[in-house]
Amino acid sequence: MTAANVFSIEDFNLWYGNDQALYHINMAVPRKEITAVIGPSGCGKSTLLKTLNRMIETIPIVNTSGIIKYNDNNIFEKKQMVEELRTHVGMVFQKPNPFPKSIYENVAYGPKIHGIKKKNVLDEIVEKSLRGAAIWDEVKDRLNQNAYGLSGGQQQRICIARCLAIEPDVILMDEPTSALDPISTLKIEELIKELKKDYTIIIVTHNMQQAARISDKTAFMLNGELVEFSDTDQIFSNPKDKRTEDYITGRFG
Amino acid sequence: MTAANVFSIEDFNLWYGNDQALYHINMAVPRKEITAVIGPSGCGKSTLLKTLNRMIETIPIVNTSGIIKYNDNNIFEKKQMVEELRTHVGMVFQKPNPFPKSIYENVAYGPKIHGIKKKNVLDEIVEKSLRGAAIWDEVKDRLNQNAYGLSGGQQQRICIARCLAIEPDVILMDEPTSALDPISTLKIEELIKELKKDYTIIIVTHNMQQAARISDKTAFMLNGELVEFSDTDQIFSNPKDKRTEDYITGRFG
Amino acid sequence: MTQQINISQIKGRVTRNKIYKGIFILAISLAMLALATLLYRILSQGLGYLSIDFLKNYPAPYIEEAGIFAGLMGSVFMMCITAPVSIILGVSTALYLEEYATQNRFTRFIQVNVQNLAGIPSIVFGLLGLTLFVYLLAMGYTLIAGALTMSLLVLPVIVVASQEAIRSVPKEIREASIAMGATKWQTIWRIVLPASIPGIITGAILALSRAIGETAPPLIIVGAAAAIYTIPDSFLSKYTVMPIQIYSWTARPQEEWQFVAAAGIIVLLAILLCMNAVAVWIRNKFQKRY
Amino acid sequence: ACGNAPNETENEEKETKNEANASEETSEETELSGPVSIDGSSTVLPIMEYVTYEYNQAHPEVEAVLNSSGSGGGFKKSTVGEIDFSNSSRPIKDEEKAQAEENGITLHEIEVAYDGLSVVVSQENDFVESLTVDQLKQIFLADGSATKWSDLNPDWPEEDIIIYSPGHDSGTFDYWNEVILEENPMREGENTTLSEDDNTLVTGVKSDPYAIGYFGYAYYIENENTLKALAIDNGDGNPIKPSGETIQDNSYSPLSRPLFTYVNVDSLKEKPQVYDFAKFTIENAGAAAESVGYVALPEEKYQEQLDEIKELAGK
Amino acid sequence: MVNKQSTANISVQDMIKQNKKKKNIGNGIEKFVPIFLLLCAIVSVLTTIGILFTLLRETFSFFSDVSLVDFYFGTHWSPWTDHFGGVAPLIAGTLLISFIAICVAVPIGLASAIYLSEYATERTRKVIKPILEVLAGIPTVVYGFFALTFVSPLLGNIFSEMRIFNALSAGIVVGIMIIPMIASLSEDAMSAVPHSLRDGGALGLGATRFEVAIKVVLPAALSGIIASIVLALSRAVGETMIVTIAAGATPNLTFNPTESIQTLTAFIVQGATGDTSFHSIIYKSIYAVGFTLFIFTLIMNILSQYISRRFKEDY
Ligand SMILES: Nc1ncnc2c1ncn2[C@@H]1O[C@H](COP(=O)(O)OP(=O)(O)OP(=O)(O)O)[C@@H](O)[C@H]1O
Ligand SMILES: Nc1ncnc2c1ncn2[C@@H]1O[C@H](COP(=O)(O)OP(=O)(O)OP(=O)(O)O)[C@@H](O)[C@H]1O
Ligand SMILES: [Mg+2]
Ligand SMILES: [Mg+2]
Ligand SMILES: O=P([O-])([O-])[O-]
Repeated sequence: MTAANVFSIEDFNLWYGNDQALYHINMAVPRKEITAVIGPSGCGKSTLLKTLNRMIETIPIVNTSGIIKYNDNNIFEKKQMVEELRTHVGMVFQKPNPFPKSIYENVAYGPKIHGIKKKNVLDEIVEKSLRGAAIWDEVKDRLNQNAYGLSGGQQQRICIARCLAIEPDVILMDEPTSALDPISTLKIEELIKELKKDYTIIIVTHNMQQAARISDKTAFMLNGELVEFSDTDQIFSNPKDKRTEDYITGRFG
Repeated sequence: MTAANVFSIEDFNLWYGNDQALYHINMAVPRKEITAVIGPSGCGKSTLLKTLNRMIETIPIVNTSGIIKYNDNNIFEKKQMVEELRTHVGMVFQKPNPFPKSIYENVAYGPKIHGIKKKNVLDEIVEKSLRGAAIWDEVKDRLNQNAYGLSGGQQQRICIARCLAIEPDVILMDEPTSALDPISTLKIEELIKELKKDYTIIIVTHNMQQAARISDKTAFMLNGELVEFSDTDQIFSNPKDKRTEDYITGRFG
Repeated sequence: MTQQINISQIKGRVTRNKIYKGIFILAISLAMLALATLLYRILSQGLGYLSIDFLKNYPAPYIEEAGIFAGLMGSVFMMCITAPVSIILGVSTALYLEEYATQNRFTRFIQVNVQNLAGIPSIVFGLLGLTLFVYLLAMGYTLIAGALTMSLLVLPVIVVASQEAIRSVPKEIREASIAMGATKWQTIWRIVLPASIPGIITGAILALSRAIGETAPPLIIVGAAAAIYTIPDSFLSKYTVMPIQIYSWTARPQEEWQFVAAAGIIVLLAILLCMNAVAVWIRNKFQKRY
Repeated sequence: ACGNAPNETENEEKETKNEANASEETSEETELSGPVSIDGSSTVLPIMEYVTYEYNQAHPEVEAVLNSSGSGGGFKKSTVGEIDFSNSSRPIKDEEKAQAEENGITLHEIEVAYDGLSVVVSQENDFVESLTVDQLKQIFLADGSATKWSDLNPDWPEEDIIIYSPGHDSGTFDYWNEVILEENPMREGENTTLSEDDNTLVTGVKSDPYAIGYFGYAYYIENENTLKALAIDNGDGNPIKPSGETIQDNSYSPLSRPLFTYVNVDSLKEKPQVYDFAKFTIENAGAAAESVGYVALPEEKYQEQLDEIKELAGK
Repeated sequence: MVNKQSTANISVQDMIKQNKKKKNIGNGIEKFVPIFLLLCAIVSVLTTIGILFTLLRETFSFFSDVSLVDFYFGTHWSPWTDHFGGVAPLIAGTLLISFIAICVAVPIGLASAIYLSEYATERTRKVIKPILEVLAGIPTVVYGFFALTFVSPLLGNIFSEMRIFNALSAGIVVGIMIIPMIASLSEDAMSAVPHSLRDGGALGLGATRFEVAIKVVLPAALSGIIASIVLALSRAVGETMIVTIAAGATPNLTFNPTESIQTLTAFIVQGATGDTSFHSIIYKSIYAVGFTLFIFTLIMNILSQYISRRFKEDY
């Protein structure tokens, strides 16, 4: 349980049907740090992220090879319960996807399915999580309204709050701020840095500034390959791979 | 037809049911320039944009007051055909929304409903539009595949291509690049600047740098009000309103 | 190449849109007109014969004493069995097919089978009920045998409607739930089912309307009575249902009985309306448009 | 159950048709309870519904249940002992009798009323008043010679005869098949319409001046103002119209027929409520028949049958 | 304040862990549910097996008396004169009724669905949809008499050749009855098409509502629409009371809608509720006809499955 790396990915390949989307990924995600995944559209960032909590398995045509260890256990092993994995590895998606329920129910959903029923405990968790997602003030007076009445940015922050509510070990975020305005983005970025104290965060982003601002490590992907993975400072100041450099300096494509 | 302003908005108010979302908007959108609309999440940017081609009317609870003139004609007048308006005023949305059809059919849809049937003309339009949206190279070999198999960023670029295909007067863009990687974003930004020669563009963005980079005019909105609207240079260098300044310098919220 | 789109063409399209809208309104008005005509005929014939006594009385050979109480209670009790049985079976089947079954031959077989069942005429279900429930399971000509026959009869409609409803729940919100560590069943129970309730209810109401309003023939075969002077007090009671009473009134030679039948139909429609009202209420309460 | 007494007297006053002996018997046996099941012919249903209703008023403790699955359906159940009474619009068939014997069941026949099959045309038909049995055969037999009215009588219009007949699966057709068709095939095709529902036959005949049809007397009586019943000449040159009298005294021949109910003899012996119900049926069948549009048997006929079942039940 | 402490001390994950330990029931449910659901799904299979068993038992014994070739390829159906040569007239009757019904119901039903989902305001939709659904619940007996006493005479004014019992009025009324199935279920399928598709894509490009409906919504909802039509068609094929009352009981091999016909279902009702003794070959023939109907619907459904799979669009 005390391995330095939360995830270690070893020679991982992934296919959608016959199309290979990930090639020989080797990567170790350090504990309690922020790892950013960058790369051009379609390079496989989302695919990699969804593999880490085995969400990718909801697509039936997917095939994989290789090993991904979470705390030293291969997540693909039989005895590993996928629900437990997902309790520890939370996720925030690219498109806001609140449930067609009230704001309160959206956030309380996670704790509820995991057996927390006491009203006052739930109330507290909901408030805390909504505050954490920087949306408490906007919605505190309408917690019982349907989440679909909110704007895109508000919806996304509800989704982040929903994820925070179960206090996972690792939080996977797939372009979580792409629908947010700068102020909310800033708040979320601060929050992410805050959360780093207790949690490991892996964030996919198309925004290199964001990656540079908040992450400790950065992975650069291209066409399904992991081109370079090292300290963020190094990637942005002194990339080893020519392709990384080209991408970062915008000379690319 | 030769008015200097494409749109002039006069004392415009909008309600969702009983909640007012836009307050006394007055604004004149200049022809063949790029107008950016910025502001925090939920301030009414999308609402304002959707009003300009009357897409807002698809939400039944919406009520409006005030006048919006497109080329000197009030768009809310009876004789104004909404379909005609929308042919002239195209739109690209925040969330990618391709049809569940092939890539080719997605782009050819607009020209087809407007009566263009010749295969070779359509082929040409499709290629040109896809190139314009910086996605031609990625999809040229699979034009007949379903657009849903693409990644989010690719889908959004298909939607942009779809809009370009009918060559409208005005293109409304609601955070069109929020799902794109920087390279595609850059391409789109360049494209937008290119399009400016012939078209008027109104772009909602949460990215102030983007607004600063590409737009001629910038509107700053807050809580449903238009706080300030003037030349982009001036807004970013010398805003008149305290709130604009706070927002731009990030002191805000 | 620029602007091959001209205004006159748009005008034509807009006009076409208007014409079609007119056609659509005409179509729906036709359907409403048929309904109105039907209702007018029934109401004008039956209202005069409707009274509290008509609701309270058992069948009788005299028009002024005849009532629908036995049929009314029989139908209600039958619904109390048929509705839960068929909805539980139907929604479960739909869930299995949509959520659990892998796409193999067996699944496709069940699917074809369900759709095929929907097409089998009610009378054949009557023959099945007679063989299976009345004789093989030795239930005799009882309420439970009739209700179970009805459940099987409406089952396929509920399955097909529920499947459609379940299928239309967006996959994004499913993913969101699964990513929280919710198990498959939790996701189904808390997210998928609530989101598909409007569709399921629509299907169930259509199906149960059929069960309550139609199908005198299969119930005659499984032994619903033409005249009875008790109401069911257990699953194994003898029973009758409204359509059978109504049908037996329409077969009488005296014209006035047709009006009594119309009064019975009004009661039946009233119950139907109540069921629909409940359905509408549920649908409006839960309906979300994504 | 003693509390029923006042109800009964009330009933009796209202229903003067209920003979005195009925109330006398019922008050003797106030302890009656248990089920009585009746099934069978839809033709006999109205009579039995009347009887069951009146019986229920007198003995609410007895659970009488009346079904209607056709004469054949009734025998299907009675020959295996599922029901106590099996109504029928035709006499029991030999194979049904055999089936009953095989199961050790004896069915006792009770005649409850007469029905006169009425041959009818529309009131708009102004040329035909009576037909002979031979003419009916010409019309209805598959190889009969009359397809136009003029084929029967040159004075009549040269129009197709449109036939409306009960479906082949009814007791009514069965009787017609026996006495008119004599088991020969009936005319079929273009100008023949069959329906199981007598009211729909009424609708068919009354709307067409060149139509002819037949069905139970009750349906004719109820539609007297739109239908015209033909007088039937059974070969003696004396056409008779159907009426209560002509049916009861059997001068409306050969188309008047008896209606039956068959009681399970074991039930009759072992279940007091079945015996009581059978007795009540015979006592009230006449009134029931008149009230729903059929014709009562002569009084002595009911008395005879009452004696028969008393004997059978050993009382 | 006290609450604050409680979460400060115990993290949510700890609570989750505790709850996990407390109940392994959750696991049980997860294993039990699919099995339960599978069992429910199997009920429908068992129902089919039951029906097949019920039908085949008598069908086999029927075909030991009647030649299979005659039954399916002959053209003369007259069971009461022992002509079992050819079920074709019944199939023709069924096809005719279904065809007419679909011609009425598909255009009206689909048009109504499009109107409700694409044009009508939320308010109108909420009022009209349930009203239409009332149509689905009206007892078919009522529809039957509506066809016979209202539609038939009405059409009689138009077609002089029209018989009072005819395929046309029965077919039209069956069509009216299935309108709500198509309208309501298709509307559900259409409104399930995501709003972003019509707003975003189509309307935003200047398409009219009609173009959006036809080119975007209809294709996207096609599988649901086809399912609703098949359901409705099945109901039309299986409809019993309306055709029994209004279409007559004449097995004619004709596609002339003004003629009286008989459908497969109407024959089964006639045979099953009527007077026939259940040893007879007629009685067995209803099972053979039932089996034919079963095969009929099976072929139809396999066809529709194929169609609906071909047109399915994912969104
Ligand atoms: N469900 C799927 N079926 C088939 N192919 C898919 C599927 N999802 C993604 N792909 C393909 O896999 C590749 C990687 O997709 P992915 O969504 O991981 O890219 P991404 O890096 O997240 O892009 P973006 O920044 O646009 O979200 C793309 O080429 C895409 O077309
Ligand atoms: N369909 C709707 N019904 C009711 N209220 C709505 C609806 N859509 C938006 N609103 C409300 O109107 C306000 C403005 O929303 P709008 O979507 O225009 O904001 P925005 O500036 O585009 O935000 P974002 O940057 O998050 O997209 C918000 O408070 C939102 O809650
Ligand atoms: Mg992605
Ligand atoms: Mg917006
Ligand atoms: O029901 P019946 O046997 O008298 O036709």
